[in-house]
Amino acid sequence: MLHTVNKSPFSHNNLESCLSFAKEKDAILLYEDGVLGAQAGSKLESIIKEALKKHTICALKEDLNARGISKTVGGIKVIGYPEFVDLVVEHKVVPWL
Amino acid sequence: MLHTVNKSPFSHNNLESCLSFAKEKDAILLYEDGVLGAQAGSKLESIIKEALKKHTICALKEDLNARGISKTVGGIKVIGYPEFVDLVVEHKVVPWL
Amino acid sequence: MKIAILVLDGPYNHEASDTAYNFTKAAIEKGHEIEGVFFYNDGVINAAKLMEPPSDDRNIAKRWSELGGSGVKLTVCIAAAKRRGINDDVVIDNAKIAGLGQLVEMAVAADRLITFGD
Amino acid sequence: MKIAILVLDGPYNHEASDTAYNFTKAAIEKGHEIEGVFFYNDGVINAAKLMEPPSDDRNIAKRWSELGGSGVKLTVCIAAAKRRGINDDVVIDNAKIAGLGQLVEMAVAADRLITFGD
Amino acid sequence: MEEDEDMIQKKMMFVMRKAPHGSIYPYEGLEVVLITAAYDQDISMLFIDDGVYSLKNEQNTEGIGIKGFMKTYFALEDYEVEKLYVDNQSLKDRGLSKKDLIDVNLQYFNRDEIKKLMDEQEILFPF
Amino acid sequence: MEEDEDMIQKKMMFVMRKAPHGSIYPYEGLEVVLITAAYDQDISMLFIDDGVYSLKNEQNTEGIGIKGFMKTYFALEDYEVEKLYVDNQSLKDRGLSKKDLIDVNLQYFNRDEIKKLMDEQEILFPF
Repeated sequence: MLHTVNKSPFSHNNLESCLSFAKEKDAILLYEDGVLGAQAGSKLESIIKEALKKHTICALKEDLNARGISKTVGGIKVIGYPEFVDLVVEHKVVPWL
Repeated sequence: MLHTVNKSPFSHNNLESCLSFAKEKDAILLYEDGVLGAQAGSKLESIIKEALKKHTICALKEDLNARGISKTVGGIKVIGYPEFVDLVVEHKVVPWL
Repeated sequence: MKIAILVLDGPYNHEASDTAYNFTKAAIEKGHEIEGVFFYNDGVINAAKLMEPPSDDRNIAKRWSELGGSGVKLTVCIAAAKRRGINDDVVIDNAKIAGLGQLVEMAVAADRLITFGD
Repeated sequence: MKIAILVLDGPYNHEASDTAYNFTKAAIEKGHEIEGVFFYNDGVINAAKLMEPPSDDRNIAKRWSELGGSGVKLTVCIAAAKRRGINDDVVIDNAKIAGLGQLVEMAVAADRLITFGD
Repeated sequence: MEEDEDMIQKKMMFVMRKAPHGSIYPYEGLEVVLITAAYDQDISMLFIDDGVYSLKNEQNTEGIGIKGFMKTYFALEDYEVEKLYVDNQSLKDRGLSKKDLIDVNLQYFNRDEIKKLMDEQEILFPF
Repeated sequence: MEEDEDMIQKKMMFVMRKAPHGSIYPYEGLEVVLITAAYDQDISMLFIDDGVYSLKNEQNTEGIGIKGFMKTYFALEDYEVEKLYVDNQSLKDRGLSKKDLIDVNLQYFNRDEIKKLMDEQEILFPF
């Protein structure tokens, strides 16, 4: 399954909730304000690193660029819209809005 | 000052943020989904109790009733719209939306 | 006391519009003067005249319009309204579409400003 | 693959509408078939024809309408639209106001459904 | 609305995670559930996070002037919507227990069971 | 817009706590700041929580098709909007530091100082 997270993990519990309901091997996509969670060195970095042991985590390049985020947590896969489409083709989607 | 909080503290960081920026003696009003934080026995009860030592915390009766919340944390003042108006008359307002 | 109300969110989707309305009514009942209600951001959709909610539900546009008819000044931000498809053809009676300057004037003239939104 | 898109949030206020549009375009470019785009909740405001954003900004209504013109089926939920003041007089070309049943039919017919919103 | 006897039946889950009344999502989500039921789909509703408050008993929305929709939950059985799943942890976090919820047929699950239920679905709608 | 020489001047603070682009609040908030400046008010902008991302350097919104508004911050001085306050802790929580922000005149404060600044205001606008 693909879990899509569009809210900032600093202001909303969406990512936290997603991580507690996602099963091992599920993929997670951070997009819109959700990409703020991908920033390296934040107070959430350890949670993201822990999550990377169980999940593929992707972050949408276009949204990262819009917010000026260039340093992402190591292990996060930066993808574009075409790969976002591929993820949806490959997985059923659980949106965390 | 009066801080108004309208988001659920379980899903948003508004209350947490409000508490970290409110100065001692400031009043806090929980309304709309913000009243979910007033429920007794939740995982946030200790945070609310701690906050009550420094702040007057009110919760809007109409919103509590709408959500079926009758057991509120001891010390929270349950008020109606007329008292909400009084609070605004007495204080400058900082909305945490 | 003169109270100004700023509404940043649309009708129905969030409770903000209801709270703003209930608060405004309560303030009037307490004898306060409403300096104005300013609709900004998605708040402009509160003034969409074509709104037709189910008959057993509140009609938010109509409710605001009636409040305007009773003498409360309702202002809809023109820039925000244009983005959301609200213009003079579809705006409720008793509300005026105008510039953001009206918000500043309202804020300066009032003793208090309170914002409702999402 | 047949992909269905559900849009739950309005234009401009949140990025959801932009993401839905960008995703839909990307899916088409990848050769997938869009089973339909369904606008529900505040999403119905995407179809407000009277929208006039600043000239240097994207026109979200126009953009969806053009996508509809290129053959993508756009459906606006009638109940949600009525609440927000969207009716046949002000809906964009190439979109149809219809019942929620269309959403179910779209979901059943598609291989995937993805929801964008706030 | 039309019903198609030959329509494919899919497993659809409505993930209710927002609080009622503060936003219209839980209400408009329920509207989708009712329509979907008329199309004879395999429906379940999952209540997690603040979504559990949709099932809170003794809701009275009169004071806020918003129409309540608690009664609809009692009618769901007539629509053959019978899979109502509640996340135990979400209840506990909010200081709620089974006795705080309305008297309809609810099934309570832990996270691991819910992960499995979600995984079995073909479509998940977020409300 | 009209300017009134005799208009009362009030202390108005714009509390920017939402992330840019994900919602229009930081953009439409900035529009209010510009208008308010034309009315010669005593304006300050406070960047807290995700609001600090409005000041992030190297934003490029081309890929999402949304008009960026970073350049407006460089023009604020011309509007005599000169009190731009940043919360140190919000930056730190997000893994950001001063060098990650645009090159405009920003003042950095700790929470206790910000509490005092907020308290001095007559009107606080949330965006």
